[in-house]
Amino acid sequence: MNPIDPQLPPGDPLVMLGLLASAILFAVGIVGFLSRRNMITMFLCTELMFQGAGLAMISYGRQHMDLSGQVFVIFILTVAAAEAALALGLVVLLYRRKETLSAEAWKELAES
Amino acid sequence: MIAAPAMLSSVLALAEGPLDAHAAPELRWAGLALLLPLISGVLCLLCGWMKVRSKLPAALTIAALGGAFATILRLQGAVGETPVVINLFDWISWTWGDGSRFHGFTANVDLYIDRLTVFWMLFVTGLGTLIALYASEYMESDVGKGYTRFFGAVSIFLFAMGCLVMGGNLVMLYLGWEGVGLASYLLIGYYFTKPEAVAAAKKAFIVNRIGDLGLALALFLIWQCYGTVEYAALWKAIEAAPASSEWTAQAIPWLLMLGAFGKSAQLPLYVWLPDAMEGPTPVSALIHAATMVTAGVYLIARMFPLFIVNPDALAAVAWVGGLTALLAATIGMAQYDMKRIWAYSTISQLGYMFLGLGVGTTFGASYHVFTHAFFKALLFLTAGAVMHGFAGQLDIRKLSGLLKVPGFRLVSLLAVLGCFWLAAFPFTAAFFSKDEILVSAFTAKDERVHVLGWIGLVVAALTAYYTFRVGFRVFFGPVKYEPGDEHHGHDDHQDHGHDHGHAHGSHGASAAHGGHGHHGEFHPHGPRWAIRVPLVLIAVGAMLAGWPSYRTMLNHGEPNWVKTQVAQSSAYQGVAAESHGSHDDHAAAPTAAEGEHAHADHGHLVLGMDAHTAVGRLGSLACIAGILVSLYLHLINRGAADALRRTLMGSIATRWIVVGAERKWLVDEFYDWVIRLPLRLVANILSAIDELLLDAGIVNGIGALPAAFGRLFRPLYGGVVQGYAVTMAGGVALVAAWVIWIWLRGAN
Amino acid sequence: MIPPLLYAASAICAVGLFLLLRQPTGKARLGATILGLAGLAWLLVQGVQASGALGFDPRVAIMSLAVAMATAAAVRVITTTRPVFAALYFVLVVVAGAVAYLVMGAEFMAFSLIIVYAGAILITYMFVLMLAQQAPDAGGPSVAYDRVAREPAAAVLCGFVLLAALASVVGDARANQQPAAMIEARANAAAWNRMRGMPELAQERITAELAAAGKDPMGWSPAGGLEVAQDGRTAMMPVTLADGTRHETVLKASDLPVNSTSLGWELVTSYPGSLELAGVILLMAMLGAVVLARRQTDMAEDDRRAAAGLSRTNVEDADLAGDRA
Amino acid sequence: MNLIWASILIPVATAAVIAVANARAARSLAALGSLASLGALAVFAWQFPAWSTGAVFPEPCGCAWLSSINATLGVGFDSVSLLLALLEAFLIPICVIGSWSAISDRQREYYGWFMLLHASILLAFAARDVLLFYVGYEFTLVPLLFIIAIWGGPERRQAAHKLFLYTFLGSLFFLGSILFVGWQHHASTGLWSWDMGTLSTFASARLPANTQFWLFAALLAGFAVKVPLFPVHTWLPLAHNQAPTAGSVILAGTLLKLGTYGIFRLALPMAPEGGAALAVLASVLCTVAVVYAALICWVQTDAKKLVAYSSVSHLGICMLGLFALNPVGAQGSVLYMINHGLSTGALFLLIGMAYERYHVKDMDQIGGLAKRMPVWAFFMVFFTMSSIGLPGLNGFVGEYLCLFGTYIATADASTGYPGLLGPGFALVAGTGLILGAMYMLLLVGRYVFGPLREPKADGHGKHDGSHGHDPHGAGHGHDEGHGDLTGREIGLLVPLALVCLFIGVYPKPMLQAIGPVVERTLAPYPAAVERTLKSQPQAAEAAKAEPKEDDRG
Repeated sequence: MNPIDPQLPPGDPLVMLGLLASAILFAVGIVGFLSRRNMITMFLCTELMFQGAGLAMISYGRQHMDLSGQVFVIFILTVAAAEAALALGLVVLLYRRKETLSAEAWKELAES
Repeated sequence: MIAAPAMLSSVLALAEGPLDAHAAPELRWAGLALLLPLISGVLCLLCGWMKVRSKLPAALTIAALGGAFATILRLQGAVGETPVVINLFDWISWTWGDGSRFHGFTANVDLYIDRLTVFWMLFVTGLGTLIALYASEYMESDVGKGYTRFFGAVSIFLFAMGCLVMGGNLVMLYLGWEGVGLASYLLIGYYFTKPEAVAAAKKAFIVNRIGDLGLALALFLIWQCYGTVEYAALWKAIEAAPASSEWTAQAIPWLLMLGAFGKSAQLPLYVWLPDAMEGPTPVSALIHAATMVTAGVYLIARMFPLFIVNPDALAAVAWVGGLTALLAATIGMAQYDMKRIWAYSTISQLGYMFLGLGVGTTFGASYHVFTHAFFKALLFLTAGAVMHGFAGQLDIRKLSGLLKVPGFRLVSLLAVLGCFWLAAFPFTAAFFSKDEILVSAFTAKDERVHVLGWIGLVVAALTAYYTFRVGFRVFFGPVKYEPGDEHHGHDDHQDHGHDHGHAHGSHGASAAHGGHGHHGEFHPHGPRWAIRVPLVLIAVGAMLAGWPSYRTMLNHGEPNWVKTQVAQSSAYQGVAAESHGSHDDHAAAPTAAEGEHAHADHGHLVLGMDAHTAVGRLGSLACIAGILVSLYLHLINRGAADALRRTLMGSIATRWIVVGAERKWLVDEFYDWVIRLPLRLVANILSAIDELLLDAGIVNGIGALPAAFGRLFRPLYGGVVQGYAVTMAGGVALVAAWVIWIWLRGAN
Repeated sequence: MIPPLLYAASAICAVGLFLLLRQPTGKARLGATILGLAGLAWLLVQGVQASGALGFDPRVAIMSLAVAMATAAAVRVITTTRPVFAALYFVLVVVAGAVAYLVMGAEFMAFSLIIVYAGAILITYMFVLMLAQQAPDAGGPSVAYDRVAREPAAAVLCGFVLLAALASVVGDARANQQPAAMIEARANAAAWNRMRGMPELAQERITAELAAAGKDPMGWSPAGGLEVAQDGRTAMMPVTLADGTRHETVLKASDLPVNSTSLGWELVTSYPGSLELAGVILLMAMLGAVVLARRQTDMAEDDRRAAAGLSRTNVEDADLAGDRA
Repeated sequence: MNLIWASILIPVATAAVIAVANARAARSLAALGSLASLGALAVFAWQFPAWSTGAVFPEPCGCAWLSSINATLGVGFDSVSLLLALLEAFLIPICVIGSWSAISDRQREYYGWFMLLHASILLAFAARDVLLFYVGYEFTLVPLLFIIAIWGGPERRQAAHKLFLYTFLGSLFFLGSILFVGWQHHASTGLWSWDMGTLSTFASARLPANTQFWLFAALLAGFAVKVPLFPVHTWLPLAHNQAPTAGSVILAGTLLKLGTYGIFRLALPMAPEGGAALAVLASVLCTVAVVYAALICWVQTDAKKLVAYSSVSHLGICMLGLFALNPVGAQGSVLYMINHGLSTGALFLLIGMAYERYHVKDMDQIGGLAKRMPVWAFFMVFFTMSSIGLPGLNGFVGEYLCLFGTYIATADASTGYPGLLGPGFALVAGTGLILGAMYMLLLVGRYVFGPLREPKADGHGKHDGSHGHDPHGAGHGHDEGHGDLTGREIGLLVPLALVCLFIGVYPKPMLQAIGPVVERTLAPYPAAVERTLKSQPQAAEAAKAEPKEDDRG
């Protein structure tokens, strides 16, 4: 089914852009998480991904004219806040242990 | 619901077997000959358990063996011309299918009593009793230690020998065969802390096992050909279909032969017997000279109907016997250890017996077994008495003039008598039995074996020489002796000398004690009655062993008693027809056969004489020649022997004779290099293959595959959190892409 | 929207991002940026095209700008080597995101986003940055270990395979688009339903109407029930007047509650449990943060050094122990 | 039926009680439980009515277990499985009581696991439902894993891992095969059935020869690991060597028999065509195993490892007898299973007893123990003789019937059972007798006889770090450790010796009990073997035309 079928009712370009933006933000967040070493930056990247998710929620909410999407953004904000509190607490803890924010300082999970 | 009780009751029901109607009632008690040694064995075990510290085990054993002898004596009177089978209880037997021929296997604990059986058991139990009596004194230093073990093993031996000889089927024979092997193992290894003894025991058992395998395969073959392994049925089956040309039937005698050669120490399996002298001397006398080693002869005699149809096999038996006799005699000439010399002479004499079997005279072979049992036991026991008295000294260079040593006069006298028998001095028992064998060799139908007669004569001369080499050196000449390194027989004797580095038979080291250095302190003690009585009785037995021949000689025409015994058994089945018939035409009528004796020898002239006359004269000549040479070299001019040895050693051309004979023609070493070492090498290689290739390589390798596969991805898990994140995100991405792809494909 | 083209655009974006992640300088950097932006633009154009909408809509332009800004800022978040800058760029992402929310009619969430994220969360980040980077150039210069991106290729590959996959769904949004009327009807029905639950929201309208009709504008009470008209655009709300008579007020779409009101109602009526849970999560997070922080203070200096793999500093202790022994 | 379940469930209940009981009482409880289990089974055996008919008693019930596929809890014995189960029940009290002094560590767990092991082995022998059999067969691994991994020697972890993974892999083949047969049965008749008899009848009659070939191959592959046959035996020496004494005893005694029993009970009846087609290949493996393992034994210096390899060699003979496909060989084979369990189990027990005293198994360091422990030496020689097949002891009957069966398994049909092996196989396997004597006497000659060699540092020093020997035990080891066997130990060995002697002297009841079952199992074989012979015309012709050369030998 070709989505650009003229027979179809026209879609909302805002929704399209919002979804694209959400995908891009999520992808960039992942890339950042994977490629940065600074633990704080890494957590910022997770926040980026949260942003992407939130945008997707809003977009779909708009597409379906449903408020649940926005409600979920509220929850996302909640979780993000909780995460930030805990994660940053951990970061501080880890930083105090090794005097560095580099995630690569922690390799205890490695075999041998 | 009551099946199990029924089963159990059948276990306990050792019912008396059904007897043939005409059999004498005494035969019912034949089982006692087996049972009594078994009981004494069990009682000895109990003595061991109770830690009995007296001569009780010896008493029990002697009583039991005496009882067995008495039983056999009664049987001797009762047994008729037809064999009797007595079923003691069922052992291995069941059928399948319709239970017809070839649809069942029966090997019960049966006794097969015919005259051959009784004849054999007679000297086995008789000598067993006497030797047990002898051992009760000989082993007295071990009372409380190995004494019960010794007599327990002797009892087991007698039991097993009984099974071997009296068993009614080949599996029973096999039971006895292995049982005597076990007893032999236990008794050779009696001084179990001595490595040589343990090694010798092991060697004996393993070499015997090679023969046993032959016997086992022969057993299978016999069943495959005739559908039974029970003697009675087997003879009938053979009679029904005598000479099958199937390879299976032809192979039977060859496999049986292998078994016989193992047990009776013939080429190529004789190597265990000399080493077996590590055991206590009574054991050497009983098992390794008089009885067990003749089991091979018994086997072939018993199975003669299977041999008679195969001239090649018989010729092989004859040749192996002849060559063994020659080889062992040459080795015996060059040894210095008295027991070892007697061991080689045993091998040599056994060779004679097989020669006899091979040329078809089961009677001659059996007769020689009979005579040999006595004189060889006598020789061993006197050797043992000497050893007992001289602290384990057996080196003939270190003993001299024992006839004049007080306490040893009787022993020495008997030993010298024994030497005369062994040398087959004219008109001794051995002379007659050997004569019988050699005549048959010269007159055999199969001309290939005639040359063995000449070899036999040569061996006779050699035998006379080495026998009197011992006799003259040890018992005659000036009194001179040095004790062995074993405090054997002393009251303060502590520990059997196993803590000394070497055996009582090892001579070189004992020289260190220095000639007469010990003389002052060492007093050889003579044997007491328990040794003397059996010696005398055995000597009498040895003399009486010739009695049948004297009677035959005196009243010409009277059948030889031994021949009567042998003739009325399977050993003579077919002999008359096949063999040239120098002795009988018909097994059942030896009387008539004896009368035709002279006619039968026509056409078999040796040096222009009638075979009997020729062999008699030549044999006497050989014997006397050997004795004379020995007399010169070992009594009159003892230095000459050493000089001769030096001369021979001096020349490259003759050096090998001395070295070869002294080092037993390197047969042990040959086996070691050709069989044992390669096998050991292969075993080590296989062990390495098993541990390295199969286990560590293939099995662990396959086991390591999952780990290796995992290790491929190991870089992703360097412990850094992003490493894990990459996999996670990549996985999510791939799954998402895949789902989307499916969806798109479905959508378009 | 044709997937191959979409994927091509994603790939161009990916290449651009990859190049940027390698921290280029000068022209290379410019080129990479242009490449990335071009890819992004193509992607967005395809998105707009895919919607099938015709004509110019200023909202689309604003949205596009916001998206472009968010994307660019996000890229800067992950490419800058200075964490403080990253945090600031993230604020920009949040602001751009809020713009997008606004355009899409989620006003309440747009402002909450700015307040919560830019105002609270990001400030926490800044605090932590301050705490953690005690070096003289704290927050400012890039740190050595993070100057070069790690495994950019793998990261970009993962990220953009995911992007391509997610972007494919965008096309699905159009394909699954229900007729606008139907959506509207359903949305209206939901809105009227909410209205039914909180008739006070119609108070203004009813008061105005009663006042216009010359009745006591305050003396009414809801009579229960709300009759939605056939087309769903209007509804009739019955009220009982003070005198007991019944009055029927016709409500129009413009009388429906605004976004924040509706959202609040929805949250409380449809997701009360989740709301409670969210509260618990926040509480737990707070407790957790406290515990994490406390544990640190409990540790003695030497323990911490030991935990960090450093040697013990307190040599006197050892000496004392030796004396005692 | 109730007695069967009683004998299986008593150990389970005992394990449960042990789990909550006082640690000191564990060993007594275990002994009681195992004796009670033996008692229940003995009463059942006493009342067993099918000793001479070869039938299964009681008729397996249809009590549902997994009702959707009609798997049942059917248990029942025929005389073969009953004999094996009796062997198991007989050995377990010996193992348990034999562990009293050896295990002082984590006793509750140890005896609990042992009881579970016992129950699962009994279940496997009793099961008439293949899935139930699988459960019992497979569950044995769990207790054994713990027994070896916790109370074993220094390399116990590796040994336990290898044992578990290896045999587990093998049983996957077995599981796959029985599931296949069950599924075929369902596909063909529309009914689910997992009854051994039903499936055997179905598979042997209805599956095509080609399918049977692969079925037999898969079953053989599965059971061969457990037996173990030649190339897949390497887990055994390690497991035996590292296992605690009682673990070795039960491993050699009955666990390995599960493999041979599986072939006898499932593989042979289910796929006669396959059995006939694969008999020669399997026999070649057996024959290789006999010689190969025997030679390896000969160069071992570790007493326990030597006996472990001897198991491989002995079971080669045992399987060879089975693949002779005639009643003689199969009789011998079943008898051999029992005999091997008795004599090898006893040897492991004896080696364990010496090990408890010296903590050394290496014959380079220790030897001549007869001087210190004459009673021990007596039993050692006794069981060695039993192991090398001395007539009059148990080993002989089984071993010789196996070889005999192999020997007469020629194309010649005069026995009613044409076979595919023949004298050649018997000859090669027969060298196992010689080699067997060589290595067993090596063991006796060095370990029991010869000059006394004791490790210098007793107990304490040579303690090789294995668990299960308590520090206190090592303490009094000096006084008591080098003494001869205690009354308890003698009490364990005497029943074993008596049974060995009884079987050797009077095997008739056992032969008569095994016979009908064997005939029943082998009933389809003469025809199948004939077909196989015909399908190999050159071999058949060669066998007939040139009887002098047995080419398949």
